[in-house]
Formats: sequence, structure tokens, C-alpha cells
Amino acid sequence: MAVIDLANPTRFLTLVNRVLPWLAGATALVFAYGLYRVGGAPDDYQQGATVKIMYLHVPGAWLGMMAWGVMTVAALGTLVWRHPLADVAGKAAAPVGAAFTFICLVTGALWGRPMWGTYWVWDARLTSVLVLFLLYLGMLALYWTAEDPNRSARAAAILALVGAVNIPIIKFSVDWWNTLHQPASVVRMGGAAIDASILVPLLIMALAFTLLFFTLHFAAMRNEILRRRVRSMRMMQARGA
Amino acid sequence: MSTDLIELSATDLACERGGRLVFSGLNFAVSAGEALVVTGRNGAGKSTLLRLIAGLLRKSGGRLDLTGGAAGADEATTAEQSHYLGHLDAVKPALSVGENLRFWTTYLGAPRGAPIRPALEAVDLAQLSDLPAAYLSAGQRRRLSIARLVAVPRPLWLLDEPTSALDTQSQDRLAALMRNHRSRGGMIVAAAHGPIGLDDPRELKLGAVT
Amino acid sequence: MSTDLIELSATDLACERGGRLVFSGLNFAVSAGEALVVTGRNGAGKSTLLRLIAGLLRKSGGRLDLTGGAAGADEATTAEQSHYLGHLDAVKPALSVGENLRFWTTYLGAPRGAPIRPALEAVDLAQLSDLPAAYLSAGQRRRLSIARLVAVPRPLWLLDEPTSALDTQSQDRLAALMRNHRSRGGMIVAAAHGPIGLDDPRELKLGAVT
Amino acid sequence: MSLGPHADFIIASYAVTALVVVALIGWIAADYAAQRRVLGDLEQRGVTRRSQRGKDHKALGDTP
Amino acid sequence: MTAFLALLGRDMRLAVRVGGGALMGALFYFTVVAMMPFAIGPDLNLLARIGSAILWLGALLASLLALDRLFATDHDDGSLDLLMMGAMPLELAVAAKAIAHWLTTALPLIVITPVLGLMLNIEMSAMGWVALTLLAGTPALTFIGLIGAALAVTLRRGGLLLAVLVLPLTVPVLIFGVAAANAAIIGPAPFGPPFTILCALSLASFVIGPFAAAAALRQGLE
Amino acid sequence: MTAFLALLGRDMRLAVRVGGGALMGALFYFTVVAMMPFAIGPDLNLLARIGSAILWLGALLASLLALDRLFATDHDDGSLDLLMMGAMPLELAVAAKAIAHWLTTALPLIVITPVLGLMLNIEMSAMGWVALTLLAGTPALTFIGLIGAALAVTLRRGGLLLAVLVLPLTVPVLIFGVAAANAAIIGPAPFGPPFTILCALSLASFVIGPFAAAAALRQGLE
Ligand code: HEM
Ligand SMILES: Nc1ncnc2c1ncn2[C@@H]1O[C@H](COP(=O)(O)OP(=O)(O)OP(=O)(O)O)[C@@H](O)[C@H]1O
Ligand SMILES: Nc1ncnc2c1ncn2[C@@H]1O[C@H](COP(=O)(O)OP(=O)(O)OP(=O)(O)O)[C@@H](O)[C@H]1O
Ligand SMILES: [Mg+2]
Ligand SMILES: [Mg+2]
Repeated sequence: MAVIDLANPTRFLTLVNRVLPWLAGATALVFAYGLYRVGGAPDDYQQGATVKIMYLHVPGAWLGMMAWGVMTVAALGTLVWRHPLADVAGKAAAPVGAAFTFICLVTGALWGRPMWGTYWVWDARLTSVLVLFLLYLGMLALYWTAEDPNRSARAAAILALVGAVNIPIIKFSVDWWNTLHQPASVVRMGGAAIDASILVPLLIMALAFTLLFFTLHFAAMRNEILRRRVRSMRMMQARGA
Repeated sequence: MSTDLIELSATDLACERGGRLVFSGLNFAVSAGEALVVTGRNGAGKSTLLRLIAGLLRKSGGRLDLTGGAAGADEATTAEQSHYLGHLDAVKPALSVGENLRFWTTYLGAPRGAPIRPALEAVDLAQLSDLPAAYLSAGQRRRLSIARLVAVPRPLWLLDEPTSALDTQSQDRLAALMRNHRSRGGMIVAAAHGPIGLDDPRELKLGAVT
Repeated sequence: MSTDLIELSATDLACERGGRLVFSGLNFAVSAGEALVVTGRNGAGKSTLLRLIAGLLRKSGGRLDLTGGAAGADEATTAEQSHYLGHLDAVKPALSVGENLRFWTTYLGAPRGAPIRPALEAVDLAQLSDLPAAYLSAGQRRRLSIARLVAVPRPLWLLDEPTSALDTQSQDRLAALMRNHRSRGGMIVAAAHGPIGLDDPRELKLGAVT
Repeated sequence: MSLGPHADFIIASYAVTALVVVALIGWIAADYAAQRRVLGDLEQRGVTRRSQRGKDHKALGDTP
Repeated sequence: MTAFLALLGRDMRLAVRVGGGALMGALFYFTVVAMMPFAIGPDLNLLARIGSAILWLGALLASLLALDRLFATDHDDGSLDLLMMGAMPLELAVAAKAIAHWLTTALPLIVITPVLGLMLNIEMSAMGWVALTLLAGTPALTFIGLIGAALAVTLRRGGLLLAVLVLPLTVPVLIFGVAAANAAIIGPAPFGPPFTILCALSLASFVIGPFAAAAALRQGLE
Repeated sequence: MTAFLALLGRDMRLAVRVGGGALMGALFYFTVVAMMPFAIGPDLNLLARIGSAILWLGALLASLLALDRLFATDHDDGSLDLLMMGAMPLELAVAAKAIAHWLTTALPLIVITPVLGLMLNIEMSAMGWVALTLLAGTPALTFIGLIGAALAVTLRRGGLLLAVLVLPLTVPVLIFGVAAANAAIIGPAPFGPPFTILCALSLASFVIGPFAAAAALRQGLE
């Protein structure tokens, strides 16, 4: 199936229907294997067993950030090419990305308590993830408030682009803010090099999370296409009367 | 609907808006089955008069009485005995057509669970009952607003340019509804710039102020 | 106003709203001095067509050209050559009648300091020039909106149910303004449910889709 | 596999993650079912998407 | 009663529908509270010390600002006219709208408070108490704000006017709310007295609010 | 240019007329800042320490919330349609509105800042600097908020949505604004660097804001 065919939502729908079970299956398999490897992974010499949280935390962080990347690309698709599937892709990515960012935040907080003695510090990296989460919430609010999906798609695309420009600036300002006020009082995991016995399970989990992301993303896109179909049918109905 | 002999009468009625007298010394009476068309130039006070009767403005002088029927003599009661159809449609886009009508029906006092379908049919919106009202065009929203008049029986209809935004077919349907309302002893006071399909209405011409 | 030979033509025009095709394959042409009345049932797409020509909606297919006169061929220019009179009056209640008109006259491109009084006289609002627009009735506000068309000469008038809320006298005055506009080579595209006082207009009937 | 002195936190992390993922899946599945249901409903009433087809598939849902 | 329930139900349904404002108050609360440390600085001790103040300020602003269009939407689409023409006293109608608003706006805000407490370094065990003070105090904010919402709509102004009118009236709620919350978090003052006063304020405004708001709406007939 | 000035003039005139929003931002700012000590408690040292944070938070909220109906009023009464039909590029029209808004809303707010500084126990000599940071930073708030205002109007929503969308984007402005103000009040960090960044943020948003807002309005054509 040529790429151009995907421009057609119906074709895309057919594709999704065909691919989704396999994707879901692969996700489950990789997850199972990843969790098995995680179970077998050694404890960190500094952090003990709590390093097991990392296998959720880090993929969550990566996917949370990647989802905004997907939204940015989709935004360009919406604004520049006016591609109907781009709208759908952007909208479907928002809740999933927000959920992964949320996972990163919660697992980080749960990790912070045993490691730092507190659930939350206003550390630069934590804080910039929090702001990313706030941006996601804004995006969800935007989608939530708009009755008309076409309207909200373009508005969201603009917000996604503005956010994409702003995220590096926020990151930079937060670094500056944190170092200005308070020298880091927190110890992060020492040692630049991560041992392969930890790294490999981590990468497998990251793969599992990525698969999960795409499974959910495609499923959400399918819902969105159907929702628009319902909408256009209702519009038909309205004009019939 | 109460079919007792009922009458709306105004004596020496006056109203002030924004510190200016819009009209004064107005006298008229409408009784069961009658219709009064209020005409006059832009700014003459047609909308003002209707809102006054509906209890949405305060009169600054004179008397306004609704006698007979289930009504007492005070303004509040006039409001409760009237339907007001103004320029705004009181339709919530987020609710479906049916939900919109059901809410107003319940709120305005029809017995709970009374069917709304006949009213929707009367304005030809029955097939759209489940549709969110956001999808309606200007004229369809107006028709939904008219359905309220049918769903909750109240003796006095106050209609401010009711045919605006309606296509000819819907105008005919409204005319039929008004005829039916009057035949059952209802009263109509309508503001209009042209004919709106009322049979031999009485006319009240408000003087042009400017 | 440029009195060159000017023409508005649509070829196979289509418009989509909310993901639905409202109309497609629309063809018409209006040339200098002509008027086109767009009719159709509620929801047929009359307002949509006018907003499309005004550049306030995007077409989803076909061509729309304004040729001749000072106009080029792209949409932006069509918008700049048109007056749009929609359901909303673009009147700020906090400004006086005169201030409202003067702002739009300046903004829409009349030379600064051009008198607005003639335009106010044309809609019979000259005595109210200093009144805050908040005090205007529905019809008076509409007339203020019409004054804009007179104050800034633009060849194409797009009128969406322009007579609604106007009293008969004002309707006659509007008819005279439209006649005058056409006699000077202007064009009119109007949406209406009934006659609006245009002499031998061409008609475009939008089909009710079921 | 021993989870050490901070087992609670580790378990909580996995539990929360599982919860979030399950909630997400549940929401998406429920949404799918809902859209399908409404779509079936509309189709049953004879509403079609096709009576006014676009020339191409620019509009979502306009396509066969 | 039927009319009361119908209106309550309608407003709640509108709030939770797409486009409704149900979660906007809670979102705003979350965002504002999360933003405050950026201004104040990342010092955890300082944040813990003024944590309850931050939460209460956030809740105050969110409650009042979310009230903004409570009557305005009904006014703008003509619903308010019809609400006044019903047989039910306007006071009750106003109360129904306020209750629906509290349920859909203030309640979610209280639910997410514990999460924010963590970020402000407030102890888990104390968070329940802080949420309780909000539960007791936010009705007062909603019902006092109600008056502002009614005034704002009759003056045809939205947004900040309401906050400017109402904020000064909410000073007692803020003071006793923070006092009760602080008593729970840091002590040593007892929790009981300020909390009792907070409840009393809520009860009083529950009675006064609808009457004043209905009066404002009636006076605004124009 | 004539059109630009006409629009600027009209918006300023509307803002200062009865019912206009000119002083509402400043009033809200005053009220919110004056309320904070009620929540935080009367400790003067603490207040002095977080004084600039309070002022900046107040200014942030006032600037964003006052933007609420910047385009919405023009949309609701049909003016926006006509503004788009003028010969002037929409970007310029948007900029004219934003400038008028800044002049009528942010400027009065900066003027009253010294008074509030007294209440917060900030030294007189430092107040000038704090006001200067606001002067340099509030344009960034207005022009970033502009995007939110445009998005909100295309979505037909007002109120808190704008704040929720825009607040996270203003984090840098808040951080550098407070940093510069603190440098002026308590030192010891130099005032220059954060202030320069603040100015840069304002300039950048001055360019980006109108473009993004105009794009949002155009995309919102429906
Ligand atoms: C809520 C609090 C936390 C948040 C928001 C957070 C955020 C993040 C982010 C965004 C990343 C990905 C960075 C990248 O690869 O580019 C990350 C990685 C990581 N985090 Fe956290 N974190 C939090 C708490 C913690 C805690 C408490 C620990 C352990 C003491 C921790 C340890 C790590 C480690 C080891 C990595 C992977 C190594 C690296 O890429 O640097 N995090 N975190
Ligand atoms: N904002 C909108 N978003 C999506 N669809 C819309 C919107 N406004 C109108 N429509 C749809 O576009 C179609 C045409 O509407 P339009 O307002 O152009 O009708 P009209 O011919 O002017 O009707 P009326 O006589 O009632 O004014 C209708 O089917 C309507 O449902
Ligand atoms: N909100 C208001 N405040 C003050 N004065 C008002 C207000 N609304 C209308 N008026 C004034 O009241 C008078 C009557 O207005 P009204 O709207 O009743 O006129 P109308 O007869 O309905 O006119 P139209 O045919 O234009 O609808 C007008 O002179 C107008 O200036
Ligand atoms: Mg009128
Ligand atoms: Mg129309």
C-alpha cells in the first residue's frame, strides 16, 4: 500500500484494523519479556532494588517527550498540508502523551521518596517535566472545550508549535532558575555508564513502551476517525430536516 | 390550558429605558382568542413592550393586568402565564435538540415525563431529536425555540418578530400553530414589521420617537 | 468607486463546513450593476455562500473571481472590494453612533476626515450621531451598520437578510440605496427569504439537501 | 527476587503505571464501542455519509 | 422541586459535556499552584511554610474566576429571560445553578489537592485536613462569588470585574481557611475553632448568596 | 497606518469608556497582591523575601486574565469579520489591539506597583527597579497571552481556558522577571543578565505573538 493511500482515512482505517491486533500482540509479548528481564536484572549498588522503578520511569519520560514531537509533526501536517489525518494524529497523541508524562512524574516521585527523602523537589529536570505535563493539560483542555473538531485541530496545531518552540526555552530558564537559587542538594544516580545488565532490560522496556504508544495512538486515531464520521452523518441529518 | 375567559389589559402604560421614556399612555386589551400585532418604526418600543409584559422590564407607570384564567393580577403571574419568544433562542448547543426542549418543558412547568415529541413534530424537528443543537442552522434553532410554546401550554404568547430567519414553509407552520393556539382560547401579542400570518389581528401602532 | 467593468464569477464553487459539504458545483456570475438574490431553505447555505465570497470562509473547491475594476483575482482582494452585512452589526455599544461609523470608515479605507454625515443621513440616524450606540433598538443598530456601506465605496455588497429588523420606511430607504449603488456600477449579492426591494434581480436557488 | 526495604515504592510504581495504562486502554476501548454504537444507530436510521459526496476524499468521512 | 432538579441537572450536564467548564477550574488551580514556586523559588522549607496559603489562594482564584460566565452564558443566549419567567422563585434557580457549579468545579479541585500538597512538601498525613478545609470553605467562595457573577452580568462585564468585586468579601474565608489548614499542618493552634468558623461562613453565604444574587439579577432588568 | 492608528485609538477609547476594561487589570492586580498577605500571614521579613514573587505573580495573572475577551468581544458583535476584510494585514490589526491593551491594562498596573511594594515591605529604593522589570516583562506576557486569546476565540471559549493554555508558556518570563526583581531587592546576583533576557523575551514575543495570533484567527475561519 503506497504511502499516498494512507491519505485516505478509510484506507487508513482498513490498515489500522488489520495492523492493530498484531501491534497489540507484539506489545504484550515485548512487555512480558521486558518484565521478565527486569525481574532478573541486578540491583544497583547505590540504589538497591529501587532501580527497578527506572524501567518504567525512563521509558515514560522518553515517550512523554516523543509524543509532543509527534504532535509537532502532526501540527505541521495540519497547518501546512491541511492533511485530515494529521489532525487526527495530533489529537490522538495528546492524551497518550499526557499519560506517559504522568507515569514519568509519578514513578519519579515514588522513586524520589526512598532516594531523596521527599516525593518532590523543584529540581530543574523534574520541573521541566512538570511544565511539559502542564502543556499537555492545556492541550487536553483545548480539545475538550472545542465542539467542532476542525476548529480545535487547527488551534491545537498552533499551540503545539508554540509549545515546541517554548519547551527548549523553558528547559533553559528552569536550569538557570534552579542553579541560581539553590545548589543541587540532591544526589542523582552516579556513574555515567550504565551496566549492560541494567541497560538491556531498560531498552527492551523502552521498546515495549514505544509499541504501546503506537498501539494506543492508532486505536485512538481510529476512534477519532469514527467520531468525525458520526459528526458528519449528524450534519447530514441536520440538513435533511 | 385554562380556557376560562382571560384578558390582558393595559391602562396608561409607560416605560422608561436608559432614562428615556420609550412610550407612555398606552392602552390596549387582548382577550381570549385574540391577537394583537404591535407595529411601529425601529426604536418605537415594540420589543420593550413585549419584555414589559413578560416581566423582564419594569413599567414606570400605568397598569398591566392579566385577569381571569388561572392568573392573578400581579406582574409575576403575568410572566408565569406567558411565553416569550425574543431575538435569542435559549438553545444550548451542547445539549441535544430533545434535551433542550425537555429541559424547558420541565422547567416551565409541564408535568414531568410529558412527551415532547408532539411539539418537535409541530416544528418538523422530530427526526433531529438526538442531534446536538450545535448542528442546527439559524432557522432550525428558531423552530426549536417555537417548539417550547407548543410543549408547555400557557395562555399568552409574546412573539418578537417571530418569522425572522424562518423559511416560507416554517412560516406557514408557525401560522398554523398560532391559529390553533387562538382557537383554544389563547392570546398572542406579536411585534412585527410585516404580516406574520395572523388572521385578522388587532393592531397597535407605536409612535415613532425618533 | 471604480466604475470599470467589473464582474464576480463563480465556477464549480464548493464549500465545506464542519467537515460537511454545504454546496458544490455552484456556478454564477454577477456583473456591474447587477444583483443576485440567493434563496433556499433554512440551512441551505445562503449565509455560507456570502461569507465565502467575503473571504470569511475558505472554499473547498472551484474558482471565485472578481475581475476588472481595481480588483485582482485572488480572494484577499475580493474581500477588500466587498462590504459584508451579516447578522451581527459590528456596533460597539460604548461608542456613540458617530464614533462607530467613523471608526469603520477610517479602518475600511475611506480617506481620513471624509465626512460621515451624508452616510448617517442616508439611514436617517443623523440626529442620533452623538447618542451612545447602546441605546439603539435592533433596527436602528442595523441601520447604523448599513451606513457603513454608504460611507466607504466598495463595488460589491454582500447582504445577509438585510431587511430583517428594519421597519418599512427603512426598507424603502435601503432599496433606494441599493438602486443607487447599482446605477453607479455596483454589484449586490443578497440572501433573503422574501423580496427585499431589488429591481429585477437574478436568482440563485440553493437546493435543500435531504 | 527481593525488593529490599523500599518494596512499597516499587510496587506502587508498577501498580500506578499499570493503572494508568489500563485506564487508557479502557477509555479507548469504551470510546470505540460508543462510536461504533452511534454509527450503527445512525446507519440504521438510514443516515448516510454519501448522499453528498465530495469530489475527492478531502473531507474525513466523505469517502466510501 | 422538579424545576430545581431540572436546572441542576441541566447545568451539570452542560458542565461535563464537551465544551463544558467542569474541569477548567481544577486545571487552572493545578496550573496556578504549580506555577507559584517558579516565582517563590525552589526552597522546600519555605514552600512547606506557605504551602497552605498557596493552596488556598489557588482555590480562591479558581473558584471565583470559574464563576465568571455562570449567568453570562444564560444571559447571552436568552435563557436567563426564560429562567425568570418560570414559576420557581429566582432565588431557587440561582441556588440550583450555584450548587451545580460547586459540584462540577470545586469538587474536582479538592480531589486533586493532595497531589499538589506533595509538590509543596506538605505532609501526607496533613493533606487530608487541608482538603477538608477546602471542602468546608469552597461553598462559601462559590456562594459569595455568585453575587459577583450576578452583578457582573447585569453590568454586562465579565472576567476580572467579578474577582475585583468579590475578592475583598472573601477575606474572612481565606483567613480562617488558611488558619485551619495551618493548624493541621504545623500547629500548634487548634484546628477546631477556625474550622468551625469556616463552616459557619459557608452556611451563612449559602443563605445570603442566592438572595443577593437574585436581587441583583432582578435589579438588572433592562 | 491610518487603519492601524484608528484601531489602536478605538480600542483604547473602548477601554477607558464606562464599562471598559482599562483599570480592571490594575484593580485585580492590586486586590490580588493585597490579599496575599492575608493568606501568607503578617510576617514582614517573609513578605519582603517573597515580595517580588508576589508582585510578579499578581502581574502575570492580571495580564493574562485581562486578555480574556480581547478578541471575543469583536468576534461576538461581528467586528472581527470586518477587521479581516480591511486592507491592512491581520497581523498588524492584531498587534494594534495588543498594544492598545498593553497601554490600558499593563501600564496602570506598573504605575501602582510602588504603592504595593510599601505594603510588602520592599525598600523604596528597590521599587523603581521592580517596576522596571515589570515594564520590560509585561509586554511578553501580553503578546504571549495574545496567542491564547486568539485560540480561545476560535474555540468560542473564554475565561480560564486562556490562562490554562498560556500559563505554562510564561514560565520563562516569570522566572527571569522574579530573578531580576530579586537581584534589585536583595542581591547579590547581578541585575543585568536576567533583565537582558527579560527584554529579549519581550522582543521575541512581540514578533511571534501577532503572527501566531493572526494565524490562529485565520485558521479559525469557519
Ligand atoms: C517526579 C520526579 C522525576 C522526574 C519528573 C524525572 C524526570 C526524568 C526524565 C525526563 C528523564 C529522561 C531524561 C533523558 O533521558 O533525557 C529521567 C531519567 C532518569 N531519571 Fe528521573 N525524574 C524524576 C525522579 C527521579 C528520581 C527520584 C530518580 C532516582 C533517584 C531518577 C533517576 C533517573 C534516572 C537514573 C534516569 C535515566 C538516566 C538518564 O537518562 O539520565 N529520576 N528522569
Ligand atoms: N459554524 C458552523 N459550523 C459547521 N457547520 C455549520 C456552521 N454554521 C452552519 N453550518 C451548517 O452549514 C449549513 C448551511 O448553513 P447556513 O447558515 O449557510 O444556512 P442558511 O442558508 O443561511 O440558513 P438560514 O436560512 O437558516 O439562515 C447548515 O447545514 C448548517 O448546519
Ligand atoms: N438596553 C437599552 N437601554 C436603554 N435604552 C434602550 C435599550 N434598548 C432599547 N432602548 C431604547 O428603547 C427604545 C425602544 O427600543 P425597542 O428595542 O423596544 O424598539 P423596537 O420597537 O423593538 O425597535 P426595532 O424595530 O428596531 O426592533 C429605543 O429608542 C432604544 O433607544
Ligand atoms: Mg425590537
Ligand atoms: Mg443564514
